[in-house]
Amino acid sequence: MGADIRLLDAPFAPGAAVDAFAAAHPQAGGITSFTGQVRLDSDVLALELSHYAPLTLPGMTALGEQVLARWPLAGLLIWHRTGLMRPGEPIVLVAAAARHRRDAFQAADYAIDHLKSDAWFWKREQRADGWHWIEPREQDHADLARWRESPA
Amino acid sequence: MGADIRLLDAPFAPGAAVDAFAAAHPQAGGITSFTGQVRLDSDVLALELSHYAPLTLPGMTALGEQVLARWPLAGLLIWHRTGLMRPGEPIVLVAAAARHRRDAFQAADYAIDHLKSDAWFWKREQRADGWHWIEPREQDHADLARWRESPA
Amino acid sequence: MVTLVFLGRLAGQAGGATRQLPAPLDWAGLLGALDTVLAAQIASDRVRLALNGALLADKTQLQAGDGDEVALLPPVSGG
Amino acid sequence: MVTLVFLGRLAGQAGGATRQLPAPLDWAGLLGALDTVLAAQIASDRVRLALNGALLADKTQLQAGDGDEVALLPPVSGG
Repeated sequence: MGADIRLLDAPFAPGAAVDAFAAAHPQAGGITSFTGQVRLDSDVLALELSHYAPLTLPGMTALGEQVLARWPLAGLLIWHRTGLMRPGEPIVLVAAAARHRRDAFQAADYAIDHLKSDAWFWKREQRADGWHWIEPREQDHADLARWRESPA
Repeated sequence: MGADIRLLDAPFAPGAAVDAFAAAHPQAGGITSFTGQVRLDSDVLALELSHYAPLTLPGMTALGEQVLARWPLAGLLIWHRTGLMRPGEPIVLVAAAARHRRDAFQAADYAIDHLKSDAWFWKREQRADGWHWIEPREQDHADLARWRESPA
Repeated sequence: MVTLVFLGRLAGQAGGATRQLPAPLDWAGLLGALDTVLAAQIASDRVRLALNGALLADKTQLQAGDGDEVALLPPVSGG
Repeated sequence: MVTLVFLGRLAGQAGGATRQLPAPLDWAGLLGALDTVLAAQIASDRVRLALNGALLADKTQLQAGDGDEVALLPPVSGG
Protein backbone atom coordinates (compact mmCIF):
# COMPACT_ATOMS: atom_id res chain seq x y z
CA MET A 1 0.00 0.00 0.00
CA GLY A 2 1.36 3.41 -0.93
CA ALA A 3 0.75 6.63 0.93
CA ASP A 4 -1.69 9.25 -0.37
CA ILE A 5 0.72 12.12 -1.12
CA ARG A 6 -0.54 15.34 -2.71
CA LEU A 7 0.54 18.89 -3.44
CA LEU A 8 -2.60 21.02 -3.70
CA ASP A 9 -2.82 24.47 -5.24
CA ALA A 10 -6.37 25.20 -4.02
CA PRO A 11 -8.10 25.15 -0.61
CA PHE A 12 -9.23 21.79 0.76
CA ALA A 13 -11.38 20.54 3.67
CA PRO A 14 -9.32 18.43 6.11
CA GLY A 15 -12.42 16.93 7.76
CA ALA A 16 -13.83 15.43 4.59
CA ALA A 17 -10.36 14.12 3.70
CA VAL A 18 -9.93 12.44 7.10
CA ASP A 19 -13.44 10.93 7.07
CA ALA A 20 -12.80 9.45 3.59
CA PHE A 21 -9.38 8.22 4.74
CA ALA A 22 -10.91 6.58 7.85
CA ALA A 23 -13.62 4.94 5.76
CA ALA A 24 -10.99 3.64 3.33
CA HIS A 25 -9.18 1.87 6.19
CA PRO A 26 -11.95 0.14 8.19
CA GLN A 27 -9.47 -2.41 9.55
CA ALA A 28 -7.73 0.40 11.45
CA GLY A 29 -8.98 1.07 14.95
CA GLY A 30 -7.52 4.55 15.15
CA ILE A 31 -6.70 7.51 12.97
CA THR A 32 -4.43 10.32 14.16
CA SER A 33 -4.41 13.45 12.07
CA PHE A 34 -2.71 16.81 12.20
CA THR A 35 -3.95 19.92 10.42
CA GLY A 36 -1.73 22.96 10.15
CA GLN A 37 -3.63 26.12 9.32
CA VAL A 38 -2.68 29.73 8.66
CA ARG A 39 -2.88 31.32 12.09
CA LEU A 40 -5.14 34.27 12.54
CA ASP A 41 -2.60 36.86 13.58
CA SER A 42 -3.29 40.56 13.57
CA ASP A 43 -0.12 41.09 11.53
CA VAL A 44 -0.43 38.44 8.83
CA LEU A 45 -2.63 39.16 5.82
CA ALA A 46 -1.62 36.17 3.72
CA LEU A 47 0.89 33.36 3.43
CA GLU A 48 2.53 32.17 0.21
CA LEU A 49 4.20 28.81 -0.18
CA SER A 50 6.48 28.11 -3.09
CA HIS A 51 8.04 24.78 -3.96
CA TYR A 52 10.38 23.27 -6.54
CA ALA A 53 8.43 20.50 -8.20
CA PRO A 54 11.40 18.23 -9.05
CA LEU A 55 12.35 18.07 -5.36
CA THR A 56 9.24 18.73 -3.28
CA LEU A 57 6.95 15.87 -4.33
CA PRO A 58 9.76 13.26 -4.43
CA GLY A 59 10.75 14.43 -0.93
CA MET A 60 7.18 13.93 0.34
CA THR A 61 6.95 10.54 -1.38
CA ALA A 62 10.23 9.37 0.16
CA LEU A 63 9.04 10.53 3.59
CA GLY A 64 5.80 8.57 3.10
CA GLU A 65 7.73 5.40 2.28
CA GLN A 66 9.99 5.92 5.29
CA VAL A 67 6.98 6.31 7.65
CA LEU A 68 5.25 3.23 6.19
CA ALA A 69 8.45 1.22 6.67
CA ARG A 70 8.82 2.33 10.30
CA TRP A 71 5.30 1.76 11.68
CA PRO A 72 2.67 -0.90 10.92
CA LEU A 73 0.04 1.36 9.36
CA ALA A 74 -3.17 0.64 7.52
CA GLY A 75 -2.82 3.93 5.65
CA LEU A 76 -0.95 7.22 5.49
CA LEU A 77 -1.97 10.57 4.01
CA ILE A 78 0.22 13.65 3.51
CA TRP A 79 -1.35 16.64 1.75
CA HIS A 80 0.33 20.03 1.46
CA ARG A 81 -0.95 23.30 0.05
CA THR A 82 1.09 25.56 -2.18
CA GLY A 83 0.37 29.07 -3.42
CA LEU A 84 -1.41 31.89 -1.67
CA MET A 85 -3.36 31.20 1.55
CA ARG A 86 -5.47 33.38 3.83
CA PRO A 87 -5.70 33.13 7.65
CA GLY A 88 -7.77 30.09 8.67
CA GLU A 89 -6.98 28.10 5.52
CA PRO A 90 -5.41 24.66 5.99
CA ILE A 91 -1.75 24.38 4.93
CA VAL A 92 -0.98 20.76 5.66
CA LEU A 93 -2.82 17.60 6.61
CA VAL A 94 -1.17 14.41 7.83
CA ALA A 95 -3.22 11.36 8.80
CA ALA A 96 -2.10 7.91 9.89
CA ALA A 97 -4.45 4.95 10.31
CA ALA A 98 -3.30 1.99 12.40
CA ARG A 99 -4.56 -0.98 14.31
CA HIS A 100 -3.00 0.43 17.49
CA ARG A 101 -3.27 4.08 18.38
CA ARG A 102 0.34 4.44 19.53
CA ASP A 103 1.51 3.66 15.98
CA ALA A 104 -0.95 6.17 14.51
CA PHE A 105 0.21 8.92 16.88
CA GLN A 106 3.92 8.32 16.38
CA ALA A 107 3.66 8.04 12.60
CA ALA A 108 1.68 11.28 12.22
CA ASP A 109 3.98 13.08 14.66
CA TYR A 110 7.10 11.87 12.83
CA ALA A 111 5.65 12.74 9.42
CA ILE A 112 4.83 16.33 10.32
CA ASP A 113 8.20 16.82 12.05
CA HIS A 114 10.09 15.55 9.00
CA LEU A 115 7.93 17.22 6.37
CA LYS A 116 9.70 20.48 7.18
CA SER A 117 13.13 19.02 6.44
CA ASP A 118 12.44 16.37 3.79
CA ALA A 119 10.09 18.40 1.61
CA TRP A 120 11.22 21.66 0.08
CA PHE A 121 8.90 24.58 0.83
CA TRP A 122 9.62 28.27 1.09
CA LYS A 123 7.12 30.46 2.92
CA ARG A 124 6.60 34.15 3.03
CA GLU A 125 4.09 36.20 4.98
CA GLN A 126 2.38 39.33 3.83
CA ARG A 127 2.14 41.92 6.59
CA ALA A 128 1.10 45.54 6.46
CA ASP A 129 4.66 46.51 5.53
CA GLY A 130 5.05 43.93 2.77
CA TRP A 131 6.26 40.37 2.24
CA HIS A 132 8.67 38.63 4.65
CA TRP A 133 10.41 35.29 4.12
CA ILE A 134 10.15 32.83 6.99
CA GLU A 135 13.44 31.39 8.19
CA PRO A 136 14.02 27.89 9.63
CA ARG A 137 13.02 27.67 13.30
CA GLU A 138 15.11 26.30 16.16
CA GLN A 139 12.06 24.36 17.40
CA ASP A 140 12.03 22.37 14.15
CA HIS A 141 15.58 21.18 14.79
CA ALA A 142 14.63 20.21 18.36
CA ASP A 143 11.58 18.31 17.09
CA LEU A 144 13.71 16.32 14.65
CA ALA A 145 16.34 15.59 17.27
CA ARG A 146 13.69 13.77 19.36
CA TRP A 147 13.52 11.03 16.74
CA ARG A 148 17.28 10.54 16.60
CA GLU A 149 17.64 10.25 20.37
CA SER A 150 14.95 7.67 20.97
CA PRO A 151 13.90 5.26 18.25
CA ALA A 152 10.15 4.74 18.36
CA MET B 1 -12.10 28.45 28.03
CA GLY B 2 -13.66 25.08 28.83
CA ALA B 3 -13.26 21.89 26.84
CA ASP B 4 -16.03 20.64 24.52
CA ILE B 5 -16.95 17.38 26.30
CA ARG B 6 -19.83 15.23 25.04
CA LEU B 7 -21.35 11.80 25.45
CA LEU B 8 -23.22 10.98 22.23
CA ASP B 9 -25.80 8.25 21.81
CA ALA B 10 -26.01 8.49 18.01
CA PRO B 11 -23.45 8.32 15.16
CA PHE B 12 -21.40 11.46 14.42
CA ALA B 13 -19.00 12.63 11.68
CA PRO B 14 -15.51 13.30 13.11
CA GLY B 15 -14.42 15.32 10.06
CA ALA B 16 -17.18 17.91 10.34
CA ALA B 17 -16.52 18.15 14.08
CA VAL B 18 -12.78 18.75 13.58
CA ASP B 19 -13.33 21.32 10.81
CA ALA B 20 -15.76 23.25 13.02
CA PHE B 21 -13.33 22.96 15.95
CA ALA B 22 -10.44 24.25 13.79
CA ALA B 23 -12.56 27.14 12.52
CA ALA B 24 -13.53 28.01 16.11
CA HIS B 25 -9.84 28.35 17.05
CA PRO B 26 -8.27 30.40 14.23
CA GLN B 27 -5.48 31.59 16.53
CA ALA B 28 -4.21 27.98 16.72
CA GLY B 29 -1.66 26.97 14.12
CA GLY B 30 -2.22 23.25 14.53
CA ILE B 31 -4.94 20.77 15.42
CA THR B 32 -4.16 17.19 16.34
CA SER B 33 -7.07 14.81 16.40
CA PHE B 34 -7.58 11.15 17.11
CA THR B 35 -10.58 9.14 15.95
CA GLY B 36 -11.20 5.68 17.32
CA GLN B 37 -13.56 3.63 15.19
CA VAL B 38 -15.08 0.16 15.46
CA ARG B 39 -12.60 -2.00 13.60
CA LEU B 40 -13.85 -4.05 10.71
CA ASP B 41 -13.04 -7.49 12.00
CA SER B 42 -14.48 -10.66 10.52
CA ASP B 43 -15.58 -11.73 14.00
CA VAL B 44 -17.20 -8.58 15.36
CA LEU B 45 -20.78 -7.79 14.36
CA ALA B 46 -21.37 -4.91 16.77
CA LEU B 47 -19.96 -3.12 19.78
CA GLU B 48 -21.95 -1.85 22.75
CA LEU B 49 -20.69 0.77 25.18
CA SER B 50 -22.38 1.32 28.48
CA HIS B 51 -21.60 4.04 30.98
CA TYR B 52 -22.72 5.22 34.41
CA ALA B 53 -23.85 8.80 33.95
CA PRO B 54 -22.98 10.07 37.46
CA LEU B 55 -19.33 9.05 36.93
CA THR B 56 -18.61 9.00 33.21
CA LEU B 57 -19.26 12.61 32.22
CA PRO B 58 -17.65 14.08 35.38
CA GLY B 59 -14.61 11.85 34.66
CA MET B 60 -14.37 13.22 31.11
CA THR B 61 -14.84 16.79 32.35
CA ALA B 62 -12.10 16.40 34.97
CA LEU B 63 -9.77 14.95 32.33
CA GLY B 64 -10.49 17.92 30.07
CA GLU B 65 -9.60 20.36 32.85
CA GLN B 66 -6.42 18.43 33.60
CA VAL B 67 -5.31 18.54 29.94
CA LEU B 68 -6.09 22.26 29.66
CA ALA B 69 -4.06 22.93 32.81
CA ARG B 70 -1.07 20.94 31.52
CA TRP B 71 -0.67 22.32 27.97
CA PRO B 72 -1.22 25.80 26.53
CA LEU B 73 -4.15 24.99 24.24
CA ALA B 74 -6.49 27.15 22.22
CA GLY B 75 -9.16 24.45 22.49
CA LEU B 76 -9.87 20.86 23.45
CA LEU B 77 -12.62 18.51 22.31
CA ILE B 78 -13.47 15.08 23.75
CA TRP B 79 -16.50 13.29 22.33
CA HIS B 80 -17.41 9.70 23.14
CA ARG B 81 -20.13 7.47 21.76
CA THR B 82 -22.31 5.24 23.90
CA GLY B 83 -24.80 2.57 22.91
CA LEU B 84 -24.70 0.17 19.99
CA MET B 85 -22.16 0.72 17.19
CA ARG B 86 -21.46 -1.09 13.93
CA PRO B 87 -18.01 -1.67 12.36
CA GLY B 88 -16.69 1.55 10.81
CA GLU B 89 -18.60 3.84 13.17
CA PRO B 90 -16.56 6.33 15.21
CA ILE B 91 -16.37 5.60 18.95
CA VAL B 92 -14.27 8.48 20.20
CA LEU B 93 -12.89 11.77 18.94
CA VAL B 94 -10.25 13.84 20.70
CA ALA B 95 -8.96 17.08 19.20
CA ALA B 96 -6.48 19.62 20.59
CA ALA B 97 -5.79 23.00 19.02
CA ALA B 98 -2.60 24.83 19.95
CA ARG B 99 -0.26 27.52 18.78
CA HIS B 100 2.56 24.97 18.65
CA ARG B 101 2.05 21.52 17.23
CA ARG B 102 4.02 19.70 19.93
CA ASP B 103 1.45 20.86 22.51
CA ALA B 104 -1.42 19.74 20.29
CA PHE B 105 0.11 16.28 19.79
CA GLN B 106 0.94 15.71 23.43
CA ALA B 107 -2.42 16.94 24.69
CA ALA B 108 -4.42 14.73 22.30
CA ASP B 109 -2.17 11.75 23.02
CA TYR B 110 -2.51 12.23 26.79
CA ALA B 111 -6.28 12.71 26.58
CA ILE B 112 -6.91 9.50 24.68
CA ASP B 113 -4.54 7.52 26.92
CA HIS B 114 -6.31 8.76 30.06
CA LEU B 115 -9.84 8.56 28.73
CA LYS B 116 -9.66 4.82 29.26
CA SER B 117 -8.84 5.16 32.94
CA ASP B 118 -10.54 8.42 33.92
CA ALA B 119 -13.87 7.87 32.17
CA TRP B 120 -16.00 4.89 33.01
CA PHE B 121 -16.99 2.82 29.96
CA TRP B 122 -17.76 -0.84 29.65
CA LYS B 123 -17.61 -2.45 26.21
CA ARG B 124 -18.90 -5.66 24.85
CA GLU B 125 -18.56 -7.14 21.39
CA GLN B 126 -21.15 -9.16 19.57
CA ARG B 127 -19.61 -12.07 17.72
CA ALA B 128 -21.24 -15.01 15.97
CA ASP B 129 -21.36 -16.88 19.30
CA GLY B 130 -22.86 -14.02 21.30
CA TRP B 131 -21.78 -11.04 23.40
CA HIS B 132 -18.34 -10.81 25.06
CA TRP B 133 -17.18 -8.22 27.58
CA ILE B 134 -13.85 -6.55 26.83
CA GLU B 135 -11.31 -6.60 29.64
CA PRO B 136 -8.68 -3.95 30.43
CA ARG B 137 -5.61 -4.27 28.19
CA GLU B 138 -2.00 -4.41 29.31
CA GLN B 139 -1.11 -1.88 26.57
CA ASP B 140 -3.36 0.70 28.26
CA HIS B 141 -1.35 0.42 31.47
CA ALA B 142 1.89 0.80 29.49
CA ASP B 143 0.48 3.86 27.69
CA LEU B 144 -0.42 5.52 30.98
CA ALA B 145 2.95 4.69 32.51
CA ARG B 146 4.63 6.76 29.78
CA TRP B 147 3.17 9.94 31.25
CA ARG B 148 4.30 9.14 34.80
CA GLU B 149 7.89 8.40 33.76
CA SER B 150 8.50 11.52 31.71
CA PRO B 151 6.57 14.70 32.40
CA ALA B 152 5.70 16.44 29.12
CA MET C 1 -35.39 1.33 49.31
CA VAL C 2 -31.79 1.36 48.03
CA THR C 3 -31.22 0.99 44.27
CA LEU C 4 -28.30 -1.16 43.17
CA VAL C 5 -26.91 -0.43 39.69
CA PHE C 6 -24.85 -3.23 38.14
CA LEU C 7 -22.42 -2.07 35.44
CA GLY C 8 -20.66 -3.99 32.68
CA ARG C 9 -20.57 -7.76 33.05
CA LEU C 10 -22.05 -7.54 36.55
CA ALA C 11 -25.43 -6.64 34.98
CA GLY C 12 -25.51 -9.96 33.18
CA GLN C 13 -24.41 -11.84 36.28
CA ALA C 14 -27.00 -10.10 38.46
CA GLY C 15 -29.73 -10.86 35.92
CA GLY C 16 -30.51 -7.17 35.39
CA ALA C 17 -29.04 -3.67 35.45
CA THR C 18 -30.76 -2.62 38.67
CA ARG C 19 -32.19 -4.17 41.82
CA GLN C 20 -33.97 -2.74 44.87
CA LEU C 21 -32.97 -3.69 48.40
CA PRO C 22 -34.49 -2.51 51.69
CA ALA C 23 -32.86 0.47 53.41
CA PRO C 24 -30.68 0.88 55.36
CA LEU C 25 -27.99 -1.15 53.63
CA ASP C 26 -24.39 -1.70 54.73
CA TRP C 27 -21.58 -3.80 53.24
CA ALA C 28 -22.53 -6.99 55.13
CA GLY C 29 -26.17 -6.48 54.15
CA LEU C 30 -25.25 -6.03 50.50
CA LEU C 31 -23.16 -9.20 50.34
CA GLY C 32 -25.79 -11.14 52.21
CA ALA C 33 -28.51 -10.10 49.77
CA LEU C 34 -26.63 -11.37 46.70
CA ASP C 35 -25.95 -14.93 45.64
CA THR C 36 -22.51 -16.20 46.67
CA VAL C 37 -20.90 -16.04 43.20
CA LEU C 38 -21.99 -12.44 42.66
CA ALA C 39 -21.08 -11.50 46.26
CA ALA C 40 -17.57 -12.91 45.77
CA GLN C 41 -17.11 -10.85 42.61
CA ILE C 42 -18.28 -7.67 44.29
CA ALA C 43 -15.95 -8.32 47.21
CA SER C 44 -12.93 -8.57 44.86
CA ASP C 45 -10.43 -5.71 44.82
CA ARG C 46 -11.22 -5.00 41.18
CA VAL C 47 -14.84 -3.96 41.78
CA ARG C 48 -15.48 -0.47 43.13
CA LEU C 49 -18.58 1.03 44.71
CA ALA C 50 -20.13 4.46 44.23
CA LEU C 51 -22.78 5.89 46.56
CA ASN C 52 -24.93 8.46 44.75
CA GLY C 53 -22.20 8.97 42.15
CA ALA C 54 -19.30 9.32 44.61
CA LEU C 55 -16.69 6.55 44.65
CA LEU C 56 -16.08 5.02 48.05
CA ALA C 57 -12.43 4.83 49.08
CA ASP C 58 -13.31 1.84 51.25
CA LYS C 59 -16.38 0.02 50.01
CA THR C 60 -16.72 -1.96 53.23
CA GLN C 61 -17.74 1.32 54.90
CA LEU C 62 -20.94 1.48 52.78
CA GLN C 63 -23.89 3.07 54.57
CA ALA C 64 -26.85 3.54 52.20
CA GLY C 65 -30.18 4.97 53.26
CA ASP C 66 -33.62 5.22 51.72
CA GLY C 67 -33.50 6.65 48.16
CA ASP C 68 -29.75 6.14 47.78
CA GLU C 69 -28.16 4.62 44.67
CA VAL C 70 -25.26 2.18 44.98
CA ALA C 71 -23.33 1.49 41.76
CA LEU C 72 -21.23 -1.66 41.42
CA LEU C 73 -18.38 -0.93 39.01
CA PRO C 74 -16.18 -3.64 37.50
CA PRO C 75 -12.90 -2.63 35.76
CA VAL C 76 -13.48 -0.51 32.65
CA SER C 77 -12.74 -2.01 29.26
CA GLY C 78 -9.57 -1.58 27.29
CA GLY C 79 -9.29 0.09 23.94
CA MET D 1 21.27 27.60 -22.70
CA VAL D 2 21.16 26.65 -19.02
CA THR D 3 18.10 27.67 -16.98
CA LEU D 4 18.69 28.94 -13.45
CA VAL D 5 15.76 28.60 -11.03
CA PHE D 6 15.91 30.84 -7.95
CA LEU D 7 13.83 29.60 -5.01
CA GLY D 8 12.54 31.40 -1.95
CA ARG D 9 14.14 34.73 -1.13
CA LEU D 10 16.75 34.22 -3.86
CA ALA D 11 14.07 34.87 -6.49
CA GLY D 12 13.53 38.38 -5.12
CA GLN D 13 17.24 39.00 -4.89
CA ALA D 14 17.85 37.75 -8.44
CA GLY D 15 15.02 39.96 -9.72
CA GLY D 16 13.07 36.97 -11.06
CA ALA D 17 12.40 33.26 -10.57
CA THR D 18 14.44 32.12 -13.60
CA ARG D 19 17.33 33.28 -15.72
CA GLN D 20 19.05 31.86 -18.82
CA LEU D 21 22.82 31.57 -19.07
CA PRO D 22 24.92 30.22 -21.95
CA ALA D 23 25.98 26.57 -21.83
CA PRO D 24 28.24 25.03 -20.72
CA LEU D 25 28.16 26.39 -17.19
CA ASP D 26 30.38 25.44 -14.26
CA TRP D 27 30.59 26.77 -10.69
CA ALA D 28 33.05 29.57 -11.52
CA GLY D 29 30.95 30.56 -14.54
CA LEU D 30 27.79 30.66 -12.42
CA LEU D 31 29.32 32.91 -9.75
CA GLY D 32 30.88 35.13 -12.40
CA ALA D 33 27.53 35.67 -14.14
CA LEU D 34 25.77 36.88 -10.98
CA ASP D 35 26.21 40.17 -9.15
CA THR D 36 28.56 39.95 -6.18
CA VAL D 37 25.88 40.07 -3.45
CA LEU D 38 23.87 37.25 -5.05
CA ALA D 39 27.06 35.28 -5.82
CA ALA D 40 28.13 35.50 -2.16
CA GLN D 41 24.76 34.21 -1.01
CA ILE D 42 24.83 31.30 -3.41
CA ALA D 43 28.36 30.44 -2.32
CA SER D 44 27.24 30.21 1.34
CA ASP D 45 26.99 26.76 2.94
CA ARG D 46 23.26 27.23 3.48
CA VAL D 47 22.38 27.34 -0.24
CA ARG D 48 22.22 24.05 -2.12
CA LEU D 49 22.22 23.33 -5.84
CA ALA D 50 20.18 20.83 -7.81
CA LEU D 51 20.99 19.88 -11.41
CA ASN D 52 17.88 18.65 -13.25
CA GLY D 53 16.19 17.89 -9.91
CA ALA D 54 19.14 16.05 -8.34
CA LEU D 55 20.88 17.69 -5.37
CA LEU D 56 24.62 18.09 -5.79
CA ALA D 57 26.69 16.82 -2.87
CA ASP D 58 29.38 19.35 -3.81
CA LYS D 59 27.94 22.31 -5.66
CA THR D 60 31.41 23.50 -6.76
CA GLN D 61 31.51 20.45 -9.05
CA LEU D 62 28.61 21.86 -11.12
CA GLN D 63 28.81 20.96 -14.83
CA ALA D 64 25.64 22.05 -16.67
CA GLY D 65 25.13 21.61 -20.41
CA ASP D 66 22.63 22.88 -22.94
CA GLY D 67 19.02 22.37 -21.80
CA ASP D 68 19.96 21.67 -18.19
CA GLU D 69 18.14 23.24 -15.22
CA VAL D 70 20.09 24.46 -12.18
CA ALA D 71 18.01 25.18 -9.07
CA LEU D 72 19.38 27.44 -6.32
CA LEU D 73 17.83 26.39 -3.02
CA PRO D 74 18.03 28.48 0.15
CA PRO D 75 17.11 26.87 3.52
CA VAL D 76 13.46 25.84 3.71
CA SER D 77 11.14 27.74 6.00
CA GLY D 78 10.16 26.75 9.51
CA GLY D 79 6.68 25.87 10.62
